[in-house]
Amino acid sequence: MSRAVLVDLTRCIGCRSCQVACKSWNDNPAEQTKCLGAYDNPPSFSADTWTVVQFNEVEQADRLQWVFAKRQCMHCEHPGCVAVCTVGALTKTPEGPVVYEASRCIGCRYCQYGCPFGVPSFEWDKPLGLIRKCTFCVDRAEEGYETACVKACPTDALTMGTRHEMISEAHRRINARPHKYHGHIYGEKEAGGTSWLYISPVPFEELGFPMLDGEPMDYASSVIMNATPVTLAAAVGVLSGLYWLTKKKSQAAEEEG
Amino acid sequence: MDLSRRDFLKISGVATGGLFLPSGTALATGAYSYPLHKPIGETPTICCFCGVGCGAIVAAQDGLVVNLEGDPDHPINRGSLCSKGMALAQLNTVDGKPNPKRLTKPMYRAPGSDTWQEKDWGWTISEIAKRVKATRDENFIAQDDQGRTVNRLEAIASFGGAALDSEECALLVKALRSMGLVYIEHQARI
Amino acid sequence: MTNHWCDLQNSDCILIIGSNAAENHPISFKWVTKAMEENGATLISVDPRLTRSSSKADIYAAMRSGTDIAFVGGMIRWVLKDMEQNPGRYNMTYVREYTNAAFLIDPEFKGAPDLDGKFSGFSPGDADPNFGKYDKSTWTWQKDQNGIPLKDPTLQDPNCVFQLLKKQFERYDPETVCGVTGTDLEIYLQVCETYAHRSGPRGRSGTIMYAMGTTQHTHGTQNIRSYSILQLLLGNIGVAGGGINALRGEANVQGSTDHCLLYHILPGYLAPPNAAQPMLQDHLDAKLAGFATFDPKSASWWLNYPKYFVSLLKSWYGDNATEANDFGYEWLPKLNPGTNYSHIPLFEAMAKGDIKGLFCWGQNPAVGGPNSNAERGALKNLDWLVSVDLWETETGAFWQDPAAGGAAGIQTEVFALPAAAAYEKEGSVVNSGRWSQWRWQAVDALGEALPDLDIIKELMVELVDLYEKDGGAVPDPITKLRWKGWYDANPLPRGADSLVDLVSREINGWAETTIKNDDGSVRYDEGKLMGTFGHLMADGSTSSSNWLYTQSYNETDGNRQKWRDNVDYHPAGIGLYSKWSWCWPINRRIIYNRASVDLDGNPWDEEDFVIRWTGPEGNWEGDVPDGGWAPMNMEGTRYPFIMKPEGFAHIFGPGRTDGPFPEHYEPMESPLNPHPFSGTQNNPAITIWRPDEFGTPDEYPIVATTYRVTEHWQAGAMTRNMPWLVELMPEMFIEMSVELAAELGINNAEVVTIESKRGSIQAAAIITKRFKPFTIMGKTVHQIGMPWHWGFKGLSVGDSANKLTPHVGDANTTIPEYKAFLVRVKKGGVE
Amino acid sequence: MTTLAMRKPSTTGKIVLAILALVALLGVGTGIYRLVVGLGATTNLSDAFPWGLWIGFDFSLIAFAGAGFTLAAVIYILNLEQYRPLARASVLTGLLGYTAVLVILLIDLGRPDRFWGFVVFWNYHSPLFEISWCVLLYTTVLALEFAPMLFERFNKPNIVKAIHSITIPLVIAGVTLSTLHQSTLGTLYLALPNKTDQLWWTWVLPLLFYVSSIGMGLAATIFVWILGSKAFGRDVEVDLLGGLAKGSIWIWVFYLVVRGGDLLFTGDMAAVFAFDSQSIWFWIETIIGVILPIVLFSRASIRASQGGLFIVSLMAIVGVFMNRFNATLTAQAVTQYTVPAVSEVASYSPSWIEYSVQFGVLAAVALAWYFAARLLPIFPETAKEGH
Repeated sequence: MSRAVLVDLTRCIGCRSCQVACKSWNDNPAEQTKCLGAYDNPPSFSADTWTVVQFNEVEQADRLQWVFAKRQCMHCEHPGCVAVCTVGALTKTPEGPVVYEASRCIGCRYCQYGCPFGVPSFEWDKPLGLIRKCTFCVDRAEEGYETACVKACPTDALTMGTRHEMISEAHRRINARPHKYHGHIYGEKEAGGTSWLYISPVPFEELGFPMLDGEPMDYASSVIMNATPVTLAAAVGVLSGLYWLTKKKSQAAEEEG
Repeated sequence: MDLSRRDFLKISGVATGGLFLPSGTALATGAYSYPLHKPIGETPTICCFCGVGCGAIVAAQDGLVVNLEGDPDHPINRGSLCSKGMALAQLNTVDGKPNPKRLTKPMYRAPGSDTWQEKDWGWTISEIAKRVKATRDENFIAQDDQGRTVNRLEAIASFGGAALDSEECALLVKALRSMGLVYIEHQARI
Repeated sequence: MTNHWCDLQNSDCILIIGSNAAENHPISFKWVTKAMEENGATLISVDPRLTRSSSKADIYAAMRSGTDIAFVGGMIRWVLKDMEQNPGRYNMTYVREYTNAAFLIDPEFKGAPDLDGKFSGFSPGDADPNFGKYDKSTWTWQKDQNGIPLKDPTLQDPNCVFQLLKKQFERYDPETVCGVTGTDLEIYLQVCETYAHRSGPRGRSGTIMYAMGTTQHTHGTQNIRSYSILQLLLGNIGVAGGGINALRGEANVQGSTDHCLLYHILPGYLAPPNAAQPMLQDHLDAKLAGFATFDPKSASWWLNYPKYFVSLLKSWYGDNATEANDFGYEWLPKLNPGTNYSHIPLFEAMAKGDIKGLFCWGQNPAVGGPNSNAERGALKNLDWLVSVDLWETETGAFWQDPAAGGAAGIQTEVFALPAAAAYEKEGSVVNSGRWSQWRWQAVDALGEALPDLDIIKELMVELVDLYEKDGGAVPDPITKLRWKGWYDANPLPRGADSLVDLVSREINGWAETTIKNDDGSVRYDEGKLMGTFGHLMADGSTSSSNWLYTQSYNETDGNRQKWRDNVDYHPAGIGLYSKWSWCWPINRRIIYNRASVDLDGNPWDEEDFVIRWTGPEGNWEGDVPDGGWAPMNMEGTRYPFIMKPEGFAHIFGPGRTDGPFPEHYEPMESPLNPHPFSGTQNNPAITIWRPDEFGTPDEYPIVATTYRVTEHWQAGAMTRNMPWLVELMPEMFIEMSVELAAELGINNAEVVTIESKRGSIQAAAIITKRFKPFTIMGKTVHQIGMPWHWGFKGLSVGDSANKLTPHVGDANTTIPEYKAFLVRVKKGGVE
Repeated sequence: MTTLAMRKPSTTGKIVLAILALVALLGVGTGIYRLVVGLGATTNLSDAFPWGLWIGFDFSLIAFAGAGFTLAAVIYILNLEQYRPLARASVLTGLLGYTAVLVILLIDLGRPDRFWGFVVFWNYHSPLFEISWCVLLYTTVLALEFAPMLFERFNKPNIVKAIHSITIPLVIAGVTLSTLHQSTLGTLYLALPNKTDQLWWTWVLPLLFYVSSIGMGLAATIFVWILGSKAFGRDVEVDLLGGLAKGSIWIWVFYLVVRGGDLLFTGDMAAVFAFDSQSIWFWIETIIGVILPIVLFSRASIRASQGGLFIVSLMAIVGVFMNRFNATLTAQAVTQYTVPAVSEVASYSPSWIEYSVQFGVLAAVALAWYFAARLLPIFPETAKEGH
């Protein structure tokens, strides 16, 4: 059964304990930051920052809402990063996490393109750099603990369970308080579904979430890639055939000549 | 709940989240297994920041803190913490080393000097006691101008205590009042 | 807090005013969220700007800093009007029987409506006739021949408190209120109706969460009074999910206040003797006179004062405290009556050179004190300064202040002592809900850092030694102390296994001699820990460093502060967790809880009851009741508000220095002069130290306030040295509205200068929609806000907001007016 | 044994060679520096732009090096024997092109020490995995095709003969591998549907990449042949090259029809006329690389002129370079997530070290081509191999 986290933005108070919990559990050092003219910091994901809470001032129908959204690896059901990784260093486990096996990685950074959420980050400062990203606290999970961020969340804005349970819980909350939520469950369908699911008081466009359809990132490429053996056989066949034809033609010409 | 399990020194740290019942060994079937890369924590403490009084558990190795997170048994915070509380480990340990900003030795700054000097505790305590005695002896008000016995000292003041443990506060107030202090003030008013 | 954190879940309506719980007490929102999600509670947030707390609120009302009494006064007026039309929506029994609403007040008493904003008895001061003192003799109730207060249970007598309250707030109509506070009228009316109707009916509860946004005003105490009056009218005190809840900002500000590291109180909220009380009996007589009651139904708990006072003296002076020597009473310092020894006058005395030595125990006034330019200047007058801290603070390093003009001219000797962090030592801390919780040592202190406990012990041992050897000015208070040979004995006395254990036992108290019952049987052997403060004695046979904590460490249970049973044993499951740690007094988790039941002992709220009377011969079940007496309709009962001499909660509060009712005054620096409520501009009972240091709105047109952020703590020495937190909030900043930024041509994130009459600082601009300009009496008034966490030391440095704040304080407590002052803002950094 | 060794370079030639050597040397130095201190300190790459100049050049050079498989197919599969004189040069171009690709790729990898990773760790869903394997195998094929020149030079006729005996299987393998990876380079962007601009993202992108690599291969052959001939002062076989140019018209027409038809079919045509930076780049690459070569190569006079052939083939080359750079940079949205408070959009322009390494490698390859042509039987007049 695949694990998932439901992020309820109506409950998040923007305290960012999840951000520190992530650094703390993963022994990630702090970054040098500066005031960006808002509370958000660090400005982006990086090799040392795997989750960031964004602060959104959303004005709708004369009402100003301050909506906080924790962002991190979405642990897609059909992860783009996994699809493109040259060496299979990234894998989607049946339990949910998209895990990264550092010992395989060659540092090609294709995963950074493959991810629609801008998640994998590269260790630019190291001579031998690797990719770093949220692990879904796969080690904690294996021992039966919640992820560091889910555990740290004061208001249960983060809830962990099976993906199926979390989707039902999201529906339950939206149905129980329809006025409080914008009805969409982000991640239920997006990019083929994700293990991190969001419900929000405002449309997700307002929060800058990528607007994705239900197709996995690698939908098109995998059709082509899966056709590789066919292409291969066809190429060999066509080339051999052409060769045979032209050879025959030229031999005939020679004989004639 | 199984109370016999609740030996405080052996807090299991098992998550209290009701919905999350992990499959535990499920990943062992995969190509890799992911054992905990460090201990979760076993010594309970109370967060030293605000007045909510959240519980935390601390894991220490070789004299440094290797992990600190919310105490899952604590009825107020139930394993959660805010960002300040989550960062508590850094009071002691930053990036695997002692926090370099911590004071680790008594320091003394001489009149007019622009630097600190490191001192030992014996010298420091003895010198401070001498200062207190000199100031007290010189400025003690045994009787006020109306001839009433007041036994007070207005030339020394004390600030603070909200960050101290209660036992420390109890000792401190006893010490300060015995010296005759009346300028006793702390964060409750600030 | 009258209640506690977990109890927030039981609330039907939560009013956050003067606090920003989501940011400064984030875990409180676990319980606020629970109340909203599971109890259907409504959340109201009142704040000058939309905060992280407001972001979760059902109703957010913007309010100009410093106008709480106008805001809440208008709510009180709304409730009083609604009570006339819809009495069924309110718990009138509570108002009549448990508060002093029915009391008849001295007809000589005149209130603010009569005296243009002042109360009877005012005499102007010499320096400025706007400020003076009150003679409070008319602020009292009429009494019958037995000395029992006269009441009108119909609440109709024009001299009864209820009618006087109505009269007091008649001027606070919604339009005038919103003209002063700048709140949108429609939203304001929504706040009034929602709070009254969600929390007013019987069985419903509403809670007010407040903090320094309430207290740090020249009328801070009266701000709280206005909340209390509202809560009493709505029957919200003593009930689950109710109360008046001060969210305390430091881990042990409650414990340190209980132990009274404050000039005006001794441990357990006893009074320090003053010069007019030469002998113990003089002191006790003076105190007891104030607690006297002639009503047999009034408990007036403070009548036990002598027991607590003598037990404290015994605890301090041990065997040297005897009946013959007044238990060492003479050794206690006597305050000069009427002298204020609090923070502001302390620094004024320092500025004058009267203070030679200063101890700072984890406190950093160079950043946290008001008018910090002046306060940093005053530090230069010290001969010596001892700063005990984890870090090099701005106070300990004040001589390095870049603005100080060089260290060479500063003659102060400074000792910076390394203290152990919370989990590097063992001891207890008391949270806002009065839970005294133990923390264990997880790791050794870094380097040579020591627990403060050891530092205090060693220092005092050394001092006692010096006085024993060399004598000196009046050595007895020091040499007679139970200290040397006690705390450093080996083995430690009374079976203690560590110093902290000994002190913890001492706080609880023990029998100094064998104590016998009336029948001659032994109640306590000598040295046995006291089981309850009910057993403390005034004859020197018991000692306790703090009567409030008696029971915390007893012979039966051991150290209850170490208890970690997190099962909620309350029969209604309201989340008291009575076996998790220990709570004062005697583990009562919700105080004034006898007001949560009707006259027969049946709870107003059957579902979420705190206590209930279980039967004819019965008993109370639930929380530890506020005194075990029977319900009000039975024999041997007592009124529920046992700490008040007459037993009733104070809607009319004669104890304050600035009036028995709250009255709106503007902050010392205000954009609104005059204001529409009266001709009295400022709280007339405050003290003015620096009359020339107030700015006027023509020079400084913008209202400013200070606050904290989740990611930093107080004066910042802790959090500005923790990289993960510095990363989240790296810089000093100022928040301002989009409109003000446009007016001043300021771009987001650029550096701006903020100037007040007292100083100027620079900060990065955060331009936000969360601040909106106010319309105050028809005029646009801008407000800005900034955190006060920064200073010039540590990993993250920045200007201190308190360079801008004034040296003026509340009339009752002298807490500085940090939360409302005037500034101007300019593009660019400080020149 | 005839070689061009006796043909000493002119003074201008010497200066050019010296400059190339200098640039190559600087490239080696900066390349080593990059390996020692890491990517962050030496490049302007970031999480917002993980791929830059190097990857842009790499993907372009793979197309350029398509000269190898294109000519092999023309000569051996289509049996157009008249082009056989060009075969060796195109193999050399291919081999050196792929060598440059591999060197740059190595420098660009976060873990150059693990460049072999894809051999051991397989992810056959990954376009880059397939490309890596194909490039590895195809470079081997090229090396084998190149081997006879070496062995001829060193008079090992048996080995030459042995290799010749497997020429056809080698050519079929080479063309097949090229077909796979030249098209998969397009698939590489197909896997980034939300990042790649609609003007480049299309289901037919693999086909477009494949077709353009053939056009590029022809253009590269013409370009290199002319440049190489000039370097050794030999006459250029204009008629031969004109034939290739004529052939390439049909390639580019096919390309244009597919790309235009796709844009019409998918309704993305509006974006073509949006005239934002993407559409402007689209127009530039299409006009320079496709439309102008079609128009100009259609003129027999240009096909018959050495200068015309050179310039127009260069246009096609530049066009395909642009196409690959556009797909890698212009068409790609910033890959990194940033919080809403960050208002400025991240941008990328290569650091001088990136340029230095890139041009160093190109210079080294040019030098290698020159010396190979000088020392080995590359041009027909030096080749032993008869018809």
